[in-house]
Amino acid sequence: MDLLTQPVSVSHYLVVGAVLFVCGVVCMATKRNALGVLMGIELVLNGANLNFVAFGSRILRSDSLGMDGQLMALFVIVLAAAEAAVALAIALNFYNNHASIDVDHADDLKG
Amino acid sequence: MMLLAAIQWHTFFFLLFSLLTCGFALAVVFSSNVVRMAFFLTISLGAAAGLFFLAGAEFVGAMQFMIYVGGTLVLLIFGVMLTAHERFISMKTKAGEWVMAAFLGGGLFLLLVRATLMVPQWNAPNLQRDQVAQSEVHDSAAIGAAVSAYRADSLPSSSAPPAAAVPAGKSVYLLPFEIVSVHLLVVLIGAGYLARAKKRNPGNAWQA
Amino acid sequence: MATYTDDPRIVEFDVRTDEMLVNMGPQHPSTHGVLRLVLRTDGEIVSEVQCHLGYLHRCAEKIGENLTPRQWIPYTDRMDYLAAMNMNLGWSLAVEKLLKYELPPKAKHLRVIIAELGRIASHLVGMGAYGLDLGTFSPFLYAFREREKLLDLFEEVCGARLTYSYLTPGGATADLPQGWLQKVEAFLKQFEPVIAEYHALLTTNSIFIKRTCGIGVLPPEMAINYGCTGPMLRGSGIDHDLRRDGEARYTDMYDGYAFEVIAQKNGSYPRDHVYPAVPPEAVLGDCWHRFYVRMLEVVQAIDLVRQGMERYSTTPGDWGQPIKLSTKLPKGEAYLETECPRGQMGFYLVSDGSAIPWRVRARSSCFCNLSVASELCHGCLIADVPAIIGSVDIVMGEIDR
Amino acid sequence: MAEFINSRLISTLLGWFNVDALPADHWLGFVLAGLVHTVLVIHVVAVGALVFIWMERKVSGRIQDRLGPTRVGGKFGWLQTLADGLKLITKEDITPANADALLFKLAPYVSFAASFAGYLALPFSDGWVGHQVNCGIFFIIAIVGMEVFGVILAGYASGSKWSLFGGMREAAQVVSYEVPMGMCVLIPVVICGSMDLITIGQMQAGFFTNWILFHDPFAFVVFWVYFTCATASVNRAPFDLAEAESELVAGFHTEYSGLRWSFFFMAEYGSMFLVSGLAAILFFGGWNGPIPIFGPEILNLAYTDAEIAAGTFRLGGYIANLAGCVNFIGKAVTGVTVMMWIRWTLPRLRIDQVMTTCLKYCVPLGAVCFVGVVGWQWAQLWSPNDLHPQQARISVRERGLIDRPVRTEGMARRAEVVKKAAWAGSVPVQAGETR
Repeated sequence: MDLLTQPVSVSHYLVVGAVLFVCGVVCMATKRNALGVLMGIELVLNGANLNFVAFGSRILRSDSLGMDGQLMALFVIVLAAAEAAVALAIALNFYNNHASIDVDHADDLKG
Repeated sequence: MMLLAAIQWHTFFFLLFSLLTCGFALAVVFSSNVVRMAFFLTISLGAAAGLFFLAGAEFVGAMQFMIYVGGTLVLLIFGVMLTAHERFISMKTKAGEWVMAAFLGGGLFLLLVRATLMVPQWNAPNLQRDQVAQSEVHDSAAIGAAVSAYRADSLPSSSAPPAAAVPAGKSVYLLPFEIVSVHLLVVLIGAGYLARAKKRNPGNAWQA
Repeated sequence: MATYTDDPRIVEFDVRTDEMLVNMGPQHPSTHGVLRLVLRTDGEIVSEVQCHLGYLHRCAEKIGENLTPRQWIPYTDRMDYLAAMNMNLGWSLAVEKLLKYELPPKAKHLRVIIAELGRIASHLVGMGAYGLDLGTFSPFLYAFREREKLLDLFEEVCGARLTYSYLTPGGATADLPQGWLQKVEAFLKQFEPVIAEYHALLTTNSIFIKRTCGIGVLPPEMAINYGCTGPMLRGSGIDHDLRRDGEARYTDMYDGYAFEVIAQKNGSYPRDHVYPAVPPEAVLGDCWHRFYVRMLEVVQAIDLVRQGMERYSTTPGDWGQPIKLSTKLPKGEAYLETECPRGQMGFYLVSDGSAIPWRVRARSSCFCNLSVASELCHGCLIADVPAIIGSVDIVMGEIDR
Repeated sequence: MAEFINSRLISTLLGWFNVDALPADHWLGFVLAGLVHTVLVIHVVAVGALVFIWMERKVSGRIQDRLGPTRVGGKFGWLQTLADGLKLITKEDITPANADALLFKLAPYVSFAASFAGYLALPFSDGWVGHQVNCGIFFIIAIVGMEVFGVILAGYASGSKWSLFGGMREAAQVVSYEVPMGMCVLIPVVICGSMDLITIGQMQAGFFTNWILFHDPFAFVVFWVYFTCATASVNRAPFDLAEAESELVAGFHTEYSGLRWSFFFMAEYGSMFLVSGLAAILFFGGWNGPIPIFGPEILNLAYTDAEIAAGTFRLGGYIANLAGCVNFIGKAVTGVTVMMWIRWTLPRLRIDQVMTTCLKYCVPLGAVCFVGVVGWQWAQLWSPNDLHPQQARISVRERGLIDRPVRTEGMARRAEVVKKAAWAGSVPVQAGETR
């Protein structure tokens, strides 16, 4: 019950961010589907985002990063969208050319 | 009743949303069906938006909904459907890879959590958070201002004399914002170009 | 977005996807009964359409070889059940041709009235259902509202609302009831302004125009090659109508009637009434033109009914007693095509001298019209398939028989 | 904040029953208020859907020259939807063999939850809102876009090709229409200088001339663009391609039956009301009537700014808010009715035409209007909003950046920026002086 009666601190957010980050990394490492890898990247970015927001929050910390945290988070979200668009385009192109989205098959440049 | 009265509702909702976020993030990792993965990712990111709301970053939370959940993930699901061959929907991971990933992930997680807990200021909750003015926390106009003209949070408080204000043009996010916008535009055009299948002509094999 | 291609194999798609075989029907809201279409699609683009028929096959022709011609009349009702009167007429005329039976003149006028009213009733369904195919529900009910009145009139004549069995070899089963013509006149008077509503809701509606203009273009040569008839053929600009160009036994009925074949000749439709203008996007032979021809034929049919009523009431004589059930058919064969609402419906019978025909055959108009559908749907979008099939205006009862 | 049921009100009520031990900010009050709000908002969606489905049947009946339901529940068939609902509940809940069972079962709830969550930030009257989100309008637009998820999942998980077509169409359509819709809602935001829906509503208090619809010709045009995009984004005819019954049998909900199917319907009607309500707030003054009966001009019953700031409860103000709520619902229902009218009149567009409408017409129109409105603001051209300016509510609340003088100072945010900067003594004040 201690958990419920204590106010939230920055590290609470950081731990959640760490979970997301690690999930993303594991996802990237284990998935063979290109889109699964893409989802892992999204998770990683979101874990980082959570940290930015937590550091920038006035509620969690009185000496917070201020606006910078939120603005960084915004940039991350926008860039994640851009990244997803490009990655998806690459995946589709790969699918068109190889009739597969298994990243293990993407070995054209292997000597 | 006493117990209920002692509950920090903010913490309660934080725990609720963080459980959703982490739980579905784990579900993404352990699911092998790519459509389900996308769905779990949606819930995970949606709950993360809830965490943003709880941290007072309402604009970021709404942005997360709009761009991440409503845009990026729909795009992702689109991609899943376009490549939705039965054999690609469920792709199993080998046991050895799982073991590797477990080591890697576990180690990374321990490292991160250790680093998190090492800084005492981060562990201390902000006990004065009720004193934080509503306008200071929940105001999305400040973000707009920070992007275009000035940093509301860097302004001196009203009691102090306005001595060292932010010099004009510095620490303002107009230029990065412009760069990001142009970048986004370029990326979208590029993505559209990349995803476009080349002309298929069964008559000319070399062209196909 | 590229919607139309000459050869769908050479297309620059936005994103390449896999081909998919989709079954449209036999239980599908817009295949007008139990037609089954197998679509080969690439995303939304249809590269091939195959029609599968026979879900409503009831051996009507075989049954006709076991019944006397008058007994077979109810079976003709169930062919094109939306224009049963015209089916009755076609069969009756074919039988009369074999019998070399001379009709009293009054019977001919009666048949014109009935057949043209049947045409209106049929085109009303065609029009309403076409709206339904394009996703608007209200015109369907507006069409049925008027059709109901027409069916009331038919009910008064023969007691049935859908399968009339009214026109028979020899004339009709009964004379028109007293005061019926006045009721028809009242209906026509009320109905004429309603047509403008249909034009507003469909013909000139900009979304309707967008959905139908340039879609499913049927070139005149192709229409002839595939044996398309009726509004299909005339929608492609071919000036051909059996009521004018048919066999003497049939055109006899329309002798002296003033009507102009509804087809675009020299770039314009007949101007005997005020019709909405052809939109600039429309291409001759597209869905819009087929629909337009039907709408114009309704107006034409109103004129013909009026003329028929005038002649009927002034012509003395008998309304045409039906032939005896046991009438022996002379040895030989007869074939006759009539202009039914959906095209040229032909009936063929061979007799070995008994009262029961040795062979009965029906040439279905919709069957030939539908055969061109896969050609029209080549490279269109999925949403265009109902638009094209709807513009063919098929009745499965007639195709499968 | 003069909320519909707030903890103060509950404490006051409890006080009448001699339960006076509760302080004004007791947690029980908050929990009760939260529950009451949730139940109320759920009812807006669920009961609203019941009413709207009945209304749709009546409206379509009248449009099509028939009566619609007449019998169930005595007159007018007003219980018809309830009867239908009972039938749907008792129907067998079928999951096709090919379906992805988990996603198939979840999809309707995802759709419904998204539609329902939008009501969290939709104010029904001055201050009557589930949670006053500072970027409320942004939040609602984001949430409305979430509804597409349920549809895509349903389309995919059904294991039917028709459903898949429906899901893909919906995905493409909704994602595209979010762009012009976002542009359209930006215009009231620019005019009011706030993304808070309550602030936007308050800025339009007074006579109907204060509505943003009448701000300038561009704003007038943009409302129609917004309405088109809103119709498209909630999948109503002529943009109901995802469930086009003549092409795709029933689109994404082909395989659904019973209660799950009805959840899709509730989501659809919920979203319709949501976007109509948004239109009412953004362009038609929200809860502020064409004639301010309860405003200071006539009855002077509505809460004043000071009262709102202090959070006092006054019966007159409460009644004014109640009337505002009725007014708002009336406007939103009008919007829904117009959508029904359109649905029963027009044929359906084709998918490429829907995309063309979005990309070739709505987006450029929205962009041009956006520039036009900004220009109009900048040039301070005459606007009907100047006829009866509402002095008391013209200011931007909260931030203490009051006295936005009646249309003399361009955008409110601009004024605010200049003011704050000037007060900070750093950013050159010339930006303000040029005006």
